[in-house]
Parts: sequence; structure tokens; C-alpha cells
Amino acid sequence: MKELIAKAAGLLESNTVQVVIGYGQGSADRSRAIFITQPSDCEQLIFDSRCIQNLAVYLTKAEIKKMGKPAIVASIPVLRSIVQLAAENQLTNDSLVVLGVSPESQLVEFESLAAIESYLESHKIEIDEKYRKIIEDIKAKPVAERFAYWVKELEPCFKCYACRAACPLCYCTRCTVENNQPQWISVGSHPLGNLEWHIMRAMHLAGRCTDCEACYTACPMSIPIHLLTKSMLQDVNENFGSYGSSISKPNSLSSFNPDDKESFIR
Amino acid sequence: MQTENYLIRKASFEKLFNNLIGNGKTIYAPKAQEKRILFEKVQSFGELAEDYIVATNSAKSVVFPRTEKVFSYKKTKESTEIIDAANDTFPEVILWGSRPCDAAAFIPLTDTFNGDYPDVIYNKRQAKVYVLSFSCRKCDSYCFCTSVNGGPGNTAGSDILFTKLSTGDYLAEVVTEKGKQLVSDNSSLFETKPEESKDQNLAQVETYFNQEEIQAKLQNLFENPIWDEKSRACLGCGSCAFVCPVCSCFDLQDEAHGSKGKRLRCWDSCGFGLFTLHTSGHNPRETQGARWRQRILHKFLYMPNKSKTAGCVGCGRCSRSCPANINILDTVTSL
Amino acid sequence: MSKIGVFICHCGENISATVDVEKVAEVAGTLDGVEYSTHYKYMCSDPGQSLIKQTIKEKGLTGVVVAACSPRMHEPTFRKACAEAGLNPYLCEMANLREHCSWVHEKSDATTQKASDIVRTLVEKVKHNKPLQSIKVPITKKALVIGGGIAGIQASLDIANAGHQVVLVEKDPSIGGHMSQLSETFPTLDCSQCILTPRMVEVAQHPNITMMTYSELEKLEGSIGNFKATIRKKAKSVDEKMCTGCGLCTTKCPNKKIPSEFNTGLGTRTAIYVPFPQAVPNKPVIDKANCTYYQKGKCKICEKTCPTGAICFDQEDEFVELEVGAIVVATGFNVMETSEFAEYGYGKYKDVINGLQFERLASASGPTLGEIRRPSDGKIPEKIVFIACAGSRDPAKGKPYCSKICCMYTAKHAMLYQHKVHGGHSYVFYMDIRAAGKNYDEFTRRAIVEDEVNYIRGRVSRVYEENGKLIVKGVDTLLNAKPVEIEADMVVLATAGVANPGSEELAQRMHISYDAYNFFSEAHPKLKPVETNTVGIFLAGACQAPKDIPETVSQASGAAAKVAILFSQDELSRDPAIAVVNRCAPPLFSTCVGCFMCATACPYNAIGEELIKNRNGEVIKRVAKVNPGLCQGCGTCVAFCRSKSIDIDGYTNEQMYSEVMALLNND
Amino acid sequence: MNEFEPKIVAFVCNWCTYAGADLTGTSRIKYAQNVKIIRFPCTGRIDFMLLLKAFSEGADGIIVSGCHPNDCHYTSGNFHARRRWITFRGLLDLLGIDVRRIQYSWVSAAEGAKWADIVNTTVTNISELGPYADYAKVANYLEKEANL
Repeated sequence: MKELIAKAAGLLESNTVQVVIGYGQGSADRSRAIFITQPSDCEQLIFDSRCIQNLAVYLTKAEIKKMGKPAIVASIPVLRSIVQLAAENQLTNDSLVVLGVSPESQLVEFESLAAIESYLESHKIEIDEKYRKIIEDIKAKPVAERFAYWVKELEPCFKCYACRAACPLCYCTRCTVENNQPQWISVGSHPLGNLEWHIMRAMHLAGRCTDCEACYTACPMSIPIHLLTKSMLQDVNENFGSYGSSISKPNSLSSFNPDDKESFIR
Repeated sequence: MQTENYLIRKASFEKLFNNLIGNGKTIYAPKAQEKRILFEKVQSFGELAEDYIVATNSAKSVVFPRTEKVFSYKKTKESTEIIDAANDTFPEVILWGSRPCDAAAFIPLTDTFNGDYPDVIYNKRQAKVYVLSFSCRKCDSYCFCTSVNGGPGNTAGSDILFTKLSTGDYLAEVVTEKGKQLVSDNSSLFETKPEESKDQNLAQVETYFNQEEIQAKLQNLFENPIWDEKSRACLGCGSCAFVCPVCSCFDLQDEAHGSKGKRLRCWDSCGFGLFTLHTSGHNPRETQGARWRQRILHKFLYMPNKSKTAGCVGCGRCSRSCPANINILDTVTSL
Repeated sequence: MSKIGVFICHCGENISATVDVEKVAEVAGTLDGVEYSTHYKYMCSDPGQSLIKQTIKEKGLTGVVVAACSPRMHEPTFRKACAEAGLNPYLCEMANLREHCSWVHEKSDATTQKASDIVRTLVEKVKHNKPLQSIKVPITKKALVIGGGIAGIQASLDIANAGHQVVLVEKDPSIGGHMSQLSETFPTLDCSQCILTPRMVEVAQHPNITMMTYSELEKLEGSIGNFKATIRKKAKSVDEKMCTGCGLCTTKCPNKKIPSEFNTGLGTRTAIYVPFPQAVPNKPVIDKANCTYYQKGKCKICEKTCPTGAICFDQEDEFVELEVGAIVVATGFNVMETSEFAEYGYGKYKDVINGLQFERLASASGPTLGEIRRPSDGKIPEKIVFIACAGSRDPAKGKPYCSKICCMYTAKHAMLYQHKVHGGHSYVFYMDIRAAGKNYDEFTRRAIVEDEVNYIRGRVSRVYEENGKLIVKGVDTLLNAKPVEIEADMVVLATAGVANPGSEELAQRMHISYDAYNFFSEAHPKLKPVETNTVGIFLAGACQAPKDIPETVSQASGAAAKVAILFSQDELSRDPAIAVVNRCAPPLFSTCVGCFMCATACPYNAIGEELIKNRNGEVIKRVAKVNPGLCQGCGTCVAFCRSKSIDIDGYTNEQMYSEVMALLNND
Repeated sequence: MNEFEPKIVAFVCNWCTYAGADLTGTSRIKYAQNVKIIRFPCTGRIDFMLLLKAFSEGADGIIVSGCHPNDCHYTSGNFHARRRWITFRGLLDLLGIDVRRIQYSWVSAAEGAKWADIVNTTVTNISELGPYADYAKVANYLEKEANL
């Protein structure tokens, strides 16, 4: 922690960056994202088990971009998001300084975004056995029951779009749901509108999602929408052989292999 | 109407519940689920949540559903036929297990829907809602009802307020005619007034600020760095507005299916960037700071200026639900 | 408000026999936005077209739906008619009532209902059609040909003879390519150089051709009609203008033991050299890596020798920018590396050589002056073994394809050997003899029958040296898979044709696609064999796949014809159904967020970037931009775009959405 | 009693399947009226949201068809589409949206008979599955009540 604070303060002092995005003490014993501009305020930085919000989401927010070049405290999920953002041309080596935090809470520094990618080689995305089981169990239900299950699960969704807002990869300036010519997704939060929204969200994350669970954590109604992206992540991996992101390789959904296998096309 | 007090035995609640269901009423109450407690339609007494401070969502949807049909239409080459929503077939709804803050929220909400013109749909729904609240015996650090002229045993907005007494039985304060009617329909369950007062059976909710002082302060705070500072972590979602029992912004949307369609009223939130976006591309509230300011000023300045009631009942839901841990109390107390 | 005209065609009785056309016209007339609806016996006839034109003018129609046959049949007809009546042709759509309805269903109410549904769907679509203008792109009538082998030479000459300027870029010091290395050519056994060198000279002398040898493509920008190519002219260390090509320098150069590339390492050359005597241009270059002066700082004998003072040690690589309208890629091929054939001892035993080396041995201008002598000791081999399919058709070697030319040249080699070494014995191990082509099978037959070459159907498992002999162990599958062992003096491998090293990088530089073996991909395997999927770039010769000379020349002429066709117009007119990235009011300017996933998905590399700047010229946004010259209108990008920021004219999101809505809501 | 006539929408590419369906017509091969075609330039253009819209507007089944692998007029639109379908299908399957109601196929411009077969077997299959009542119930929820 000391190391991180000193490094962050140094970056601000030398004006290498103008803002440090990190975690600080929030209210009700929660952590909160903080945006430090003064070296002396770096003492406020914390990092513990409560710091689970994916801070990468702030890298594309207009209000934060205006503050200048950022340094960002980045745990493994945040690092994965940063790589995906770089792969999607949202970040370059010059646009930020990454203060990596290893699973052992040690500061890890990176020379470049490519270095983050190679670091993540040894921290690959893995879908938890628990979730594999849940997904399997859902898939084992008869189709009508499965449908009823999801309609019920999605019922509390009132379309606050916290899932979208918390996701570092939902950085579009105009989301498909905000498009009304044509109105792709029913605006209302009713069973159809909710179903369409969550299908679209998951599809738009296919091949991009880094499994940080920010969507689920943010959902005020605790709807298990992360199961959708986790399942897609498994599908993408099984069919196209890639979990996670790469700056140098094309995304698995915007590329193809002439020999891709399927069994359902006649 | 003068408040009438009764005693109701713990064991009688199930009976009351069943009677109400038996009378064809729809019961909407906090229901315990895996990770959450939500106001939902409940069918049996056993589904009711027992141990909760407040439900995650608010109860406002009984009068202001998140999505409801305003009318349907059918276009032909010559004309457009409008078919009104079936306003007169709304069911009678018992809101069971609301908290005093939930109940208090109906006052500013009803005010809003009866401003320049009375909202027919809202009023027709509201006329059929019975609010049976339960006083709070516990609270958490998000609660601040006492700072906004409310309290854990406040009766405002409820038809009946139940308070659990040391004996395990309940004091029933019948506040309105609607409440009185429910009591008379189930008179066998209500006994004479207990000796014990409710005061020692209520949660101790700390008072953090004085609403009138805040209102006065806000007169001159439109331009202030605090809005940007306090909203920096804001992600721009609508969860604060959607869990809020008072927020009432909505958007009208047409859902077309060929020549037919329906016009819907859907919840909206001032936290969304799109909320104030003009067709020209200009957005008068361009930043999340401006949107956060709007939210605070609307609740603590504009609404009390207009209708004497603040737009906040101190339930703390917005802070509990915020994915970025932005806390309304934190902003208001640091003004 | 839309004013749509619906014109239902009976198509004689083709439609009206099963569809109640009157009913369809009547139903269409009730649709919102339909101004006029009618039916007629033959809409495509003159009176039918006149009916449409007249109605457009009289009713002021804003859109037209012709419900008739397939749009693949008559869309151009009706769009033209609309244009003649002053309605933008892209405001006309066709509803397919014939192929998709009347011809595939029996007469019934359901068939008529389906016809009405189809019409309604297209009416809703056309309401969202926008007037479009065909895209005009000006054309720079100058071609760039990359590669100076026979493919590049042929393409350059054809384009130049059609009256257009050509720049021919060759990476080696001389044009000529592999063909200049060949001894004789099949199936006629005429001398390769004899037929090639006149063409080389013609190139050098052609007023429309600019030759740039020892040069390579460095960068390519732009698109069809307007490419901008940067060529790196490698430093030759010899001033081309002053050099007379007298050759004195090459005789005096002390560094004489450098393996000659032209002679495939079987001969030597000097550090300042002309690759071969008939080279064009016949002017030397200095091979810096082997030059004593460049390596050690002392020597300069060539400079002292040169009578015109043309040696120029401080010359540096030069970059030339060219503006060209079309490109022919003719970069040729190579043969497989020696290291790939350990089992045959290639690279280890001097007398195991490849086909190209054999060409040099058999060539009158080669290191042995055309006598077949083995490299190790110069002896004339008494027994020689040719191994076909060395690498080709061998998934284990990563080359599952047939190299196509080896069967023929192996037969030629065996024949040349038999002609030159009387009493010699030659053996050919082969998998199948693939001699499809004019006079090809006759040629291989001649080798077997007349020249008594021993063809053995089977693979060779090993070649090893024993007592000065190369022992070839194989199997004859036609004789009950009997093992065969031959004590040979020399072994020739018909090694697989492979893509040139650097092909992948070159393809990426040009944004053309390439296959798993790094051969460049044609736009369509059947119907667009010379086009690449980047319009304006064409392929010629073995850079696409191994092929023989006649095929290479035909393809080169084909590519040249494509260039000439392109250059026959002053402007390129293209179907405007292309993708467009949206624009909206500031401060957003476009809803595109610049993730460029559309660009990776685009089959044509048609999506680049655009920098949106503010009044001070500062970049405020980086968004995708479709190059209208490259986009072919597939719309793959559209389905990719998460924010719906890219759309495709003619099949816009609104149009497709309206069609789905209209098709399923029929009341 | 009226027999159930499924509503089926076909999303097809212009160059292969649309042309293949033209050939079905030219060859006068008969098939069921239930299927109606929407023409796209390429399968790569087909947005998955349009498939969902078809269901919400009352389609009981969907056909999606384009050029065989390696035959795409645009070289690779169908390869991209195939990846999208693989992914989309997995998601729909998890959600309990009946993937049997979407028939994917490759039909070339020369396969008029195959197109008729695809249409007829799809109509038979969807008829056996019956009306897509589950989806319709979700789509028409607001006809009956507000969503509280």
C-alpha cells in the first residue's frame, strides 16, 4: 500500500499524470472510487477486499477524461478491462499510467499496454466451477421452464441501466436502446423490453466481456445477469478458442475461421 | 379524521392477510428472496419478509408503475382511433409492510401528479390503494428520515400504522377513512387500545441535518464545485431515481406494431445524460455534476418551495443501491 | 408524407393465374401512404413502363413498388423507368410476386394473402428509402505492376500497349524472374531465355513503361482509381545514368566467390554484379553485404576501374511516391527450403538438388554450360532419380496443395537428361501424373515411351549416401508395393512451390487477403480469378498459386485487360448501396465511438479513420470512415456496430426493421 | 377447427439464397405459403435484433439462410454471420428461447430444390411445435396489465 501511495504521489508531483483514480473510504463501510489531484491526498488511497468496483469504467467517462491524464489503480479485473479497451482503440500507451495491484496486493508496474497483456497470460479468465454448475443446471431445464425462469429472474429489472453504466466496455455515447429510429429495444421495462435489453447487452459483450461481474455487482435488484455473459464467454471460448482480450489479435466476433464448426446449419 | 388506536395480536395478522386476499384485494408487500427484499405481489402470508429495514425497491409503483399503458391506438388511412387504458378496472391494492418513509413519500408524489392538472390514471390507482405501514424498530447508517421531518413512527401517508410493542402484539394507529374501513371490515381482529406507547418501541434514527436550513443554503449554491466533487464517481445510471419513492419523472413512448400501437408511460431519471439532451445536440445538463445538482436541488429546494414537502423522505434507498457508493446524506451534510 | 405508387404485374398469367392481382391492388390501395395502386398485364412492357412514368408525374409519387418478378430480373428496368420520369431510381423497390409466390404456390386465398403481405412489406420499406446518387470516383490512368517476372512483364506490356502509363517495380537488379532461370520450357522444349529476353527488352524500351529495378513497395494508401504508392529504390551504389554497362567493374572485383542467386548457388558472382548476361537493365549493383569496401572500408577497385565514374558509394535508398489508378501484383513464388527435406538429404548431400537448380545445370548459360554434371565432383551422373511431390500434397510438410507445375517439369528434366546423357538411366518417383493441359499428357507420355524414363509410382522414404552413391529407398505401389532401391548419382527434388518470403507483409501493406500458405487470394475463386477483394488491385501469376507459364501469361493479360477496362472510363461509377458512418449534431458529431471493430470485420478493408477537429484544428474525436471506393455494400459492419452508428444505404436499419414489422403485422 | 398455420419469416442474402429461391420459382417447385422472405445484401448484414423483433411481432419460426462457406459474394460475410449465429444461438438456448424455431441454412443460387425443402421441413417442424405462445405472452404482457 505504501508503495502504491508513494508511486501515485510521485506521478502527481512530477505532473506525469493529473489525476489518480483509486479506491478510498466510502460511506457505510464501503469503498468508493476517488479521484486524487493533489500528491498529499494520496494517503486516502486504500486497497482491500471491499475494492471490487471496476475502476476502468471511469477511463472513458467524459467528466474524468477532462481532468487530464490519469493513473489508475488496477486489480486483475481492471487490467483485463484496460486491455480490452486498448484492443478497441479506446486507450493508447500514452493515455494512462497503470498502477497494477497483484492478487497478493503488490504494486505491479507496466511499461506498456502490451506488457499488461502478457502479464495477464498468467492470470487467465476462468469461469468458476460454481457458475459452470449453475449454467449447466439452467440449461438442463426443459426449454419452456428455462424461459419461465428467465422471465421471472428479469422481472424486477426496471431498466436503470446500472449494469450498462458500471460496465467498462459499455462506453458507447449512444447505446442501441437510445436509438429510436428504429426503436430496436422496447423502452418500457416490461417482460419483453427487459428480455430484449438483456439479450442485446449480452450479445454486445460477446467476445468482449472480461468477466469482471461489474454488471451484477451494480444491479440494485441483484439480477444474475452475469450468468448470461459468463455463458457466452464459455461459448466463445469453446467455439472460437479464446477467453479474454488481445490488443494485437482481432476480436473473436469480428474475425472468423473458415473452418468454424457448428452443427445446426443445414 | 382523528387517529383511532387499536391493539392487534401478532397471531391475527395472518387472519387479516387472508381476509384481505379473500376480499379480492391484491397484496403488495416486501417479499424475501435470496439476496434481496422486494415489494412484489404476494399470494400467501408465508411469503412476507420479516426482518428488513426497507425493501430494496420503493412502493411507488402501486400508484406509478414503471411502465403502464396510457392508451392504445389504431391508425387507418383516414383516421386514428384512440382506445383509453382501462382506468376503471384497476384492482384494489393493499400495500402491506411499507415503512413510515414509504408512506410519507405518497404525499409529495400525489402532489406532483396533481399539479397543473390532475393525472387521471395516477389518481384512479391511488384511490384504490390502502397503505398498511409498520413502524421501524431498527435502522441503519443510510436512514435519515428524522432529518426530513419524518420519523420511524410517523403516520403521515399511511392508512394504518402498526407498531410492534414489547409484548409482541401491535399498536394499530388508524389514520384515514380508508384505514377505518379496513378495521370495520375486520373488526374482530382489532381490540381496544393498549396501554403501552409506541415511542419506546421505535428505532433511534440519528438527525443529521435540518431540512429547512438546507433549503435556505441551497438558494445560493447553484454554482458550486461541490456538485462535480460529490458526483465524480457517479456512473450515470438511474438506480437512485428508480428506487426512490418520490422520484416521479417519466417518459412517454409509443410502441408501434404496424398500424396499431400503444403509448406507454415509463420511468425516467435525471441521472441519465439523455434526459435533457436536445435534438440540436445541446445538453443543458452536460455533466454528471449538473445532473447531481439537479437531483439535490429538486428534492431539497424546488419541491419544498413549491409544495412545502421535501422531495426526500430519508429512506436512504438511493445510497444503498448506488453502484458507485454515492451517498445523498454525504452530499447534503457537506453543503 | 409518403406518396407511394404500387404497380402489380400479371406477368401475362404467370402471376395472375394463382394470385388475385385485383385483390392485391385493392388491399395495397388501403395502406397508409399509398397514393395509387393498380395492376396491369405486363409492367415491363413499354405501355406498362409508361403507366408507371405517367403516374409518377401525375401523382407526384415519392416512391414506387413494382410487384412483379424477381428484382434480380427487372430491378434495373424499373429503376431506369423511374429515373426517366424524374424519380430517383433508388426510390423504386420490387416485390417478388412471381418467383417467390405465384410460381411456387397453388391458386388460393393464402397465396393472394401472401402476395399482399409481400407488397405491404416493400411499401413499408420504400417509405424509408432515400434518394441516392451513384458514386463517382476519378481515375488516375497509370498502373503499378509489382514484380518483373513473366507475369509482370506481360501485364506491363499489355497495359502499356493499350496506351496507358505503367510503372514496373522489381525487387531484384534485373527483371526476368524465375522464367529467366529456366533452361527449356514444356511442352515444346523451346529455350526459355530465347522467348523471354525479347519481352524484357521490349519492356525496357517501351515509351509507356517506367522500370524501377532493385525497388520494393514500401507503403500503399488510397483506393481504386487513386492509390498512392511509396516505392523504396534500394541503393545500387551505381549511378544508372552514367553507367554504360560495359562490365569492367565486374571483371575486376576481387570478391569472386559469392554464390550466385541466379545460378541457385551452383555458380558464383562478384560483389558488384549483373545477375546474368542478358539482364535488363544490364547495369551492375553492389551487393553491400559482400562488398569488401562496405564491410571493411577498403578496396574501391570498381571505382578505380569504372571509365565513366559511375560508382557511387554514398548512394542511399530513395523513396518515390507514385499516384496510380490500379495495381497488378505479380510477385511470383519460390521453392521450398532445403531444411524441410532432411529425409532426402537435401542441403546435406551436394548431389541432392531441387528442380530450379537442375534448370541451371541444364541451361546453356548455366554454370556447366548446359552439361548435366553433378555439383559435388562435376561427374556426369549415370543414374539420376527425380522425386515428384517433394513437399506438395503433403499435409505433414504443411503443403497439402498440388504445386501443379512439377509433374510437367520433372518429365521435362528427365527428358533433357536423357537427351544430354546418352545411355543414362533416369527414374521418376511420383504419386500421380497430373498432366492436364494442351499437349501436356502427350509430353509426359513421350518421356516414358520415347525417352525411356522409368516412372515409378510410389514415394521415396529415404535418401542416403553410401560409397559415393545416393541410395534412394522407395516403394513401387504398382508392383504389389514392392520396395525399390536405386543407387543413384544424383537426386532431383521437385520441391513444392511456395509463396515468396515477405508475401504476408506485402499483402498486409496492400490490404489484400492471402490464404493459409500466404498465396494472395482472388476475389472469387470462379468468377473473379484476377481480382483481389480490394477493388483496383489485380493478381497475375504464381503469387496467387503455383502455375505454369501459359497460365501465368493468360492471367497477366486478364489482369491487364481489367486495368484497361478500368482506365477506359474517366470516372468510376459505383452502386451507391454502401455503408456510411453517421453524423449528428455537435458536440457529439457522430455516435461512432471509434472501436473499429467494423474495420476488422470488413472483408474489403474499406473502413479507415476520420479525425473530427474543432475550429482550432484540434482533434476532438476519432471515428470510423467508410471509403466509398472500396466498400462493396455487404453490410457486415452494420450488424456489428453496437451503437448503430454505421448504416448501409439501400438496406438501412430502418428499412429492414420496417420490413420485419410490416411483414408480421397484417391488420 | 382451424389448423395452425405458422408464421415464418426468412432472412436471406441476395446473392445465394434469394437467387436460389428465385430458381425454386423458375423450376415451379411448390412449397408452403407460410414463409415470407426479406432480402438482405449478405448474411453478414443480418442483425440478431431483427430475429428477436420477428418473434415479438408474432413469428412462430424463422429461417436464416445465405451462401455456403467460401461462396460468399463478399468473401466472408457469411463467416462472420456464422460466428454471430453460434454465439447468439448459445445465448438464446440458455434463455429458453426455443432454438428449434430458428432454422439456419446454406442455400446456393443453384439449390432451388433445397430451398423448397428447407421451407417445407421448417413449416412441418414449426407446425409440430405449435404457436410460439410463450414468447407472445411476454410480448403482449402490457395488453393486460401495467408492470408494477
